[in-house]
Amino acid sequence: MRKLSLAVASALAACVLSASLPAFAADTSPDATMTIGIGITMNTLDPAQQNTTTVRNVLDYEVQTLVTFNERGELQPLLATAWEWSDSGDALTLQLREGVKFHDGTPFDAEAAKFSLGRLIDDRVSTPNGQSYQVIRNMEVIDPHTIRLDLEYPTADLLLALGDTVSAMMSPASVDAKGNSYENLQNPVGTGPYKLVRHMRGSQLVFERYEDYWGDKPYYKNVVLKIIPESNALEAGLRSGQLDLIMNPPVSDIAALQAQPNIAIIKAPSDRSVYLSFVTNKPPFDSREVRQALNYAVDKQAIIKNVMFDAVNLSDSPFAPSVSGYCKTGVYEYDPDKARQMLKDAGAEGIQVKLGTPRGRYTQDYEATQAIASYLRQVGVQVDIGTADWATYTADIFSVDRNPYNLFLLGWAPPAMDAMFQMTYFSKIGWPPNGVNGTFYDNPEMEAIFEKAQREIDDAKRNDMYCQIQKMIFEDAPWMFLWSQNLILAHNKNIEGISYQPNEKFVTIYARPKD
Amino acid sequence: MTGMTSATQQDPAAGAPAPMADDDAPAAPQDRFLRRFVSNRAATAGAIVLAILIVMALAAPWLSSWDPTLQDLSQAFQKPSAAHWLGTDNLGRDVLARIMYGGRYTLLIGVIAVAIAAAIGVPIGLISGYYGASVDMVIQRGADILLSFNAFLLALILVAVLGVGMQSVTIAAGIGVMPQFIRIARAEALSIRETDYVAAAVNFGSGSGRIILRHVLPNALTPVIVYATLNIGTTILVAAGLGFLGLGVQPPTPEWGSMLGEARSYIFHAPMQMTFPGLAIFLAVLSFNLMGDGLRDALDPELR
Amino acid sequence: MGAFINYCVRRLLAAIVTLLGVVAVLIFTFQVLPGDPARVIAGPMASAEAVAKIRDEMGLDRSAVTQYVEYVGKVLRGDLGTSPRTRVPVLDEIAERLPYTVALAVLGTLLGVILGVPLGVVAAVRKDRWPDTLGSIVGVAGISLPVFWTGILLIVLFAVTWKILPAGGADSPASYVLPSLTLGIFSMAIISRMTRSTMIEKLDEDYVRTVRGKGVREITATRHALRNAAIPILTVVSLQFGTLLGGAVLTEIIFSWPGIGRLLIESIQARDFPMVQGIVLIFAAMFIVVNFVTDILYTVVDPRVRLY
Amino acid sequence: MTDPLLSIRNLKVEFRSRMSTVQAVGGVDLDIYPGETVGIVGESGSGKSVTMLAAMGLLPRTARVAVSGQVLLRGQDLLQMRPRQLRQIRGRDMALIPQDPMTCLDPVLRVGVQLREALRVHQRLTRKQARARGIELLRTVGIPEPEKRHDQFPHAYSGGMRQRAMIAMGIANDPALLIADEPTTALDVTVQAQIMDVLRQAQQQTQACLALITHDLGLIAEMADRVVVMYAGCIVESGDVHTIFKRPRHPYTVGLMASLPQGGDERHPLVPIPGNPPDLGAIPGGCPFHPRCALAQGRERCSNELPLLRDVSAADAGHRSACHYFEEIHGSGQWSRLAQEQAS
Repeated sequence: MRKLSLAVASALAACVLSASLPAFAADTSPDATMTIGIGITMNTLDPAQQNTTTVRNVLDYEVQTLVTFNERGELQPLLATAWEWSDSGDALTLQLREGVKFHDGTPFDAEAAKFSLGRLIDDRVSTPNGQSYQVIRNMEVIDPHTIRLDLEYPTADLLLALGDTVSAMMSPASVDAKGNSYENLQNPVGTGPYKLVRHMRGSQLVFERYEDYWGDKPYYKNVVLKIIPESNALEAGLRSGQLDLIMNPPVSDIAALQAQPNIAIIKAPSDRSVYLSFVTNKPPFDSREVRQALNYAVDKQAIIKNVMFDAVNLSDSPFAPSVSGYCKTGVYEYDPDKARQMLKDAGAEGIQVKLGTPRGRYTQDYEATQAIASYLRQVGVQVDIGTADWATYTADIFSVDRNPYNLFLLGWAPPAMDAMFQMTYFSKIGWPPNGVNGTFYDNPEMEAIFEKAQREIDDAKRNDMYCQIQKMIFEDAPWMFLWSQNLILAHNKNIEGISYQPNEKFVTIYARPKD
Repeated sequence: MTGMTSATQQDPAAGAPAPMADDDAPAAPQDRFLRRFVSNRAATAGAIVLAILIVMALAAPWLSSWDPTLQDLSQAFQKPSAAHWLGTDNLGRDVLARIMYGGRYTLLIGVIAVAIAAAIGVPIGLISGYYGASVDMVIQRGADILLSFNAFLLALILVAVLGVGMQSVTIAAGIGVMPQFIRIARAEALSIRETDYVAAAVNFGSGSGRIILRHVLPNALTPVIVYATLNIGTTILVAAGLGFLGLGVQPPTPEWGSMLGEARSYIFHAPMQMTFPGLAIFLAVLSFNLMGDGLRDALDPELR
Repeated sequence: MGAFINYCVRRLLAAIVTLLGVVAVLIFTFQVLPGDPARVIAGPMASAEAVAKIRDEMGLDRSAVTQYVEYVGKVLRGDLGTSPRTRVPVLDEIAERLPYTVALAVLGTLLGVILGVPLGVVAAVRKDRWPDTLGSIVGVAGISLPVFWTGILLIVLFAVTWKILPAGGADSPASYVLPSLTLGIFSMAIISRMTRSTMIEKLDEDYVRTVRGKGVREITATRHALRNAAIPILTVVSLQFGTLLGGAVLTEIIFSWPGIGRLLIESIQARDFPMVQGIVLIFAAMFIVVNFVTDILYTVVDPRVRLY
Repeated sequence: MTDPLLSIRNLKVEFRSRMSTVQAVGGVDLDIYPGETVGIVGESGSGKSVTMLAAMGLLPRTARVAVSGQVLLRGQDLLQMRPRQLRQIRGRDMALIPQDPMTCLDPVLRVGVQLREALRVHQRLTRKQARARGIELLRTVGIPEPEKRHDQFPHAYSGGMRQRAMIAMGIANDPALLIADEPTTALDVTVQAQIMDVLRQAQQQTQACLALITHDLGLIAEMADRVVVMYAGCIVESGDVHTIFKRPRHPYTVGLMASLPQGGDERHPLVPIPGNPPDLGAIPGGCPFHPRCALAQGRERCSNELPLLRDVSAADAGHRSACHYFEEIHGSGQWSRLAQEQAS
C-alpha cells in the first residue's frame, strides 16, 4: 500500500514538474508562437454562415474582407484599395488589390469577389447575418481587378457590411477542397496572413504564418487560439504565462491584473450597447413618463463602479460610440426624487416590474440586474427578477405575446457597426418575430426619418438624420440606457502591437515581443 | 442488462455473510451489534450536523439579522468580520444568512426529490419484480434506457425540458435517481415473491394488487428506506450541480449550488466566497450519507 | 463457442432495442423543449428566412414519428446527421472530442482503483482500528464532496495559489492532473467503500481461514479474499467508469475540457438537437458496451458465473 | 510416558465488544500425545472449535478477540510466536480440516491451485512436482479421476469430494497434528462413513495425531483414544474413551450419552438434556451446568462454587471430572435413571 501510494505520488509529481511552466519572457525564436485564450465555443468556420463575433475574430486570421476598420471604427481599405459610389448611389465600384493569392494558390480577383459575395445572396447558402447583402441586385466584373455592385436602392451601409467577416473573400477553388461544398465551406481558404493548419474541436485552433502574404508579414510564425470557456482558467493561464493574451477576464480582477508587473490591460471600446428593454405596447411601460422615471431611478455610475468594476462605459446615446452615425444625446442622471415624482404624476406608483436577465451572456449581466432591481425598489417599484438559460430566454423575449417579462436586459451590437443594423433594435422592422426589437417601440415620425436615412449616401446628411433619430429615441426611452461594453484584453506586457477593432475584435497580426 | 442481472444473481457476495460459519462462534451477534454501534456513532454525528443545518435553515430569521437577498454594493466582497461572520458576496449580501436560508431549499429539494423517485420507482419496480415475465421485460427495457443516462445527465436533459427553477430541479433530480429505485424494488420483489407467506396469500386467493400492497411492499421497505436516505445526498448533489450551471434554482434565491455558481467568477478576487456554500453542500450530503450508512447497518447489515 | 455467439446476438438485440428507445425518448423530449432551436442556432440577429431554412434542415416541421423514422434510417447508414450549429457531421465532432472524455474517465477510474482498492483492503484488514476509521472517513467524505466544488478548490490551490498546474484546457500532460484528480477522489471513495464492505465479509469466509491454516502469509489470505471480492468491486468500478464516461459534465465544464460532456451542455444550451441526439446515443452505446465487457469480466474473475 | 505433542494450558478466549465481554473458552488444559486421537465433544457453543482454532491462531486477529494462556507445540508456545514462525508451523506441523467443505474451498480457484498453495508454502516444489503431488494426494483421499478433478473448480465437486479435497490439503505436508473440526457434520449420512475412513487412513499414513471435534459420540467411540467433553467453554470431563463410555463421571456426559440413539435398546430411551446451552455472555455462576443438572437440584454448592477438574480416582489414571458430586455417578446402568430424572 505504502509503495503504491508512493508510486502514485511520484507520478503526480512528475506530471507537475514536466509542466514546467513558461515564464513571461515572450517567445522570440524564429518559430515563435503566440498563444491566445478565447472564451467561446466555436461554431461553423464558414464565414458566410457565421453569426458569432468571436468566431469572426478567429476567422480574421485566415480570411480577409474587402474593407476593414481601424481602432476608431473608421473604414480602411483591405482587399479593396479604392471604391466609388455612382451619382445616384445605387452602384458601388471597387478596385481590388493586385498580387494577392489565396492560400491554395488561386489568385484573388474580381471573379473571386463575385463568388464570395454571391454566396451571401444565394438562397442555397444559409446566412444568418446575411440581410445587409440582400440589397445587391447584380455584380459586374469590369476587369480582373474591378467589380461593380448594383444595388436595389442606395445605401451607404453596404460598404460597412463589406468590412464584416461574413463577406470575406474565399477562394472559388476551395469549393472542391476536402470537406467543402459550395453551400458549406468548413475549411475556409482565404488570403489572410495566417492559415489554419489544425482545428482541435473544443480545444484549440493552430494558425501558421502564410509566407506568400501580400502585406507585411507577421512576426509570429504560429498563433494558437486556445478555447477555454471558463474565465478563471483563462486568467490563471495568463497569470502563469502560458497564455499571451486573453479576452474578457473576470471583471472583478481587472484592477488586480493591471497591478501585475507582467500584465497589461486594454479596454477596447465596442459597439455593444447593454440596456433594458421596456415592453412599450403594454401598461405600465406604454407611458413615456414611466419609462423616463425608471431611467432616472438607477444610479448607473455607481453600478459601473461597484458591479461592473469600470469595465464598461456609460451610454450617452442609443448608439454605442463606434456605431456609424453616433451622436451624443445625454444621460438620464441619477435622481430618485425626480423618478418618484414622475411615477406619482403618472399614477404609476408601486407598479409591478417583471425584470428578465440572462446570466453570463454579457459582462456582469445578472449582477447588474440585481443592483438595478434594488434601485428600482427604492423608488417604490415592485421588482421580480427572472432569468433562464439563453435559449429559453431568447425564446421568451422574442415571443410576440408570451414574454414573461416587461423589462429585460439585452446587449446587442451591429456586426459592421452600421446604423441600419443598430436601428433594427428600435424600428418596427425589428419587431418579433422578425427581429430582436422586443420593445415594440412605435414612433411613425422616427420611422419616416429612418426610411430616408437608409437611402441617403451623403455622410453628413445621413448622420444628421440619425442624430435626430437618436435624440427622439432618447426622449422616448424605449430602453433603460445603461452602458456600452468594452472588450477587455489582458496580455503579456512583453508583447506589443496588440490592437483591436471597436466591434469586439482583437487584432494581433502585428504583435511582436518588445525589444 | 439481462446478462448483468443474471451475473448479479449468481454473485457469491449476494448470500448472507457468515462472519464465522463455525457454529461455536458466539461472536456473530455481538459482532453485528458492535458494527452497528460503531457506525451509529458516525450516524449520530451525521444526525447532529443535519439537525444543526435544519435548525439554521428554519430559525434563520431569528439567528441572523441579515436579509439573504439584501444587497449593499459598498459592502461587496467583505472578508469575515464581526458583522458578517462569513463575509459578504459579490453583491454585498451576508454569506452566512444566505447559507442559512439556502439550507431550506437545498435540504427540501433533496428530500422531496427522493420522495418523488421512491414514489414513482418503487411501485414500478415492485410490479416489475412481482409479475415478472413480459411485464418485467418491458419495464426493465425502459429502466435500461433511463439507466444509460446517469442521474446528472438525466436531470440535465429534464431541466432543459421543464425549465429552470426549484420545482423543475426537484422533479429532475428525483427522476434522475428514480431508475435505481426501480432496480432495488424489483430485486426485493423478486425475492419476496418466492417466500412462503406470499405463496400462502396466493393460495388464499388474494389479488395481486393486495399481495403487493400487503406483503411485498412492507417487506421491501427496509432496503428502500436505507437506499432513499443514501440517495438524498445524491439528489442534493445533482440539484446543486444544476444550480452551479445556472440551470437550477434561480437567484436571488440563495440555493447553495447556485451560490457556488455565482462565486466561481470570483475565485481570484474573493476565493472565500466559494468556500462556504461548497462546505455547506458537503456537510449536508455527508450527514445524509452518514445517517444512511448507520441506518443500513442497523436495519439490514447485509445490505450494501 | 456457438452458445457464446448466441449470447452475443441476444445482447446485441437487447442493445438495439435500448438504443431505439433512447432515440424515441430524445425525439419526444425535443418536441417539448422550450425555445425555437432554429432561432437559437441562427442567432437572434438572423433573418426570418435564415431561421426558416434551418428549421427546414433540422426537420422540425415534420411530425415526431417522421423525424424518428428518418433519424433511425440515417443512423443505420452510419450517419448521425450534421450539426446545424457547426455545420460539421455530428459523428466527426464526437469522434474528435470523445477521446478526451474517455481519457478522463479512464484516468479517473484508474486513480479510483489504485487508491480506492488498497484503501478499502487496508481498512477491512485493520477493521475497527485507525486505518479503518481513516478509510471510512475518507470514503464517506469522498462521496459527499460536490465535484464542482473540489474541482474549483483544486484550481484555487494548484493553479491560482501555487501556480504549478494549468486551470483548464487539455494540451499538456499536466493539464490532465487536476480533472483526473477531481474525478478520482469520488471514484476512490466509492470504490474504497465497496472494497471495504466486501472485504470485511470475504475475510471472514471459511476459505480464507483455510488459506491461513495452510501457513501462508497474511497477504496471501487477503489476496484470496480480494479475488473473491472482485465481482462487487468490479461492478462498482464499471458503474463508476460508465458514469464518468457519460457524466464528467461538470468536471469538463470547470476545467474547460474539450470532451463530449461539455459539448453536450453547449449543444443543449444551443438547442443543437442532432448533436445532443448523437452524444446521448453514443453515451448509451458506451454504457451498453461497458456493461457487456463487465459481464464478460465476471466470468473471468468468478468461474461460477455463466452468462449463457 | 512421552511428552505431549500439543499441550494447552489455561487457554482463555474472550470476544470483546464495547458493551460486553463474552468468554468463549474459560481456562482449558488439554494435552495431545503423539499418535493418539483425541475426541473433543460438546454442544454448539461449548467452545470446542474455538479452543482448537485459538490453538492454531486462526481466530480473527482483531482487537475484539483476546486469547490468553499457553499453547505449547513440542514445548514452544504458539501464542507467543511471531506471525512468521507461526506460519511455518501452520499447515506443516498442524493442519485444520474444517467443518463445512462447501464454504472452505476458495470458490474462484481451481482445487489443484489450492492444493499447490498448501504444498508450496512448506515444500520446495516446482509447479510440475506440485501438480504431481497434488494429484497423488487426491488419489490418496479417494477422488476418482484425480488428474481431471485436479484442474476443476470447487463448484464442480460434490460435498463429499470437497471434504476429501480438504483432507488432502490437510495432510499435504504430513503434519504431526490434524485438527478435524466436525468433518462430517455437513455431509450426507452415507458419505460420512467414507470420509471417516479416508480420515483414518490418512492419519495412519501420516502417523499424525488427530484432534477430532464433534458432537457425535458415536464417531468418538469409533475413532478416539481419549475423550474431552466441553461445556460452556470449560472441560467438564476427560479420560480414556473406554472409561468414559463405561463410567462417565459428569452429569453432562451422561446426558450426552442418553441423547444418543442406542440402536433399538428399549431400556435406553432417547432422552434429550433439558434446557439450552447457556448464553456465553451470561454463564451461570457456580457450576455452569447446574441449571440443567439433576444432581444439582437443591444443592447450593452447585450454584455457588465452580467445580474444578480433578482426578476421579487414583486408579483411573487420566480420568478427570469437574463435578462436585461425581462420586454419586457410578455404573452405566445409572445412565437412564439419571437421564430420566433430568428430563422430568
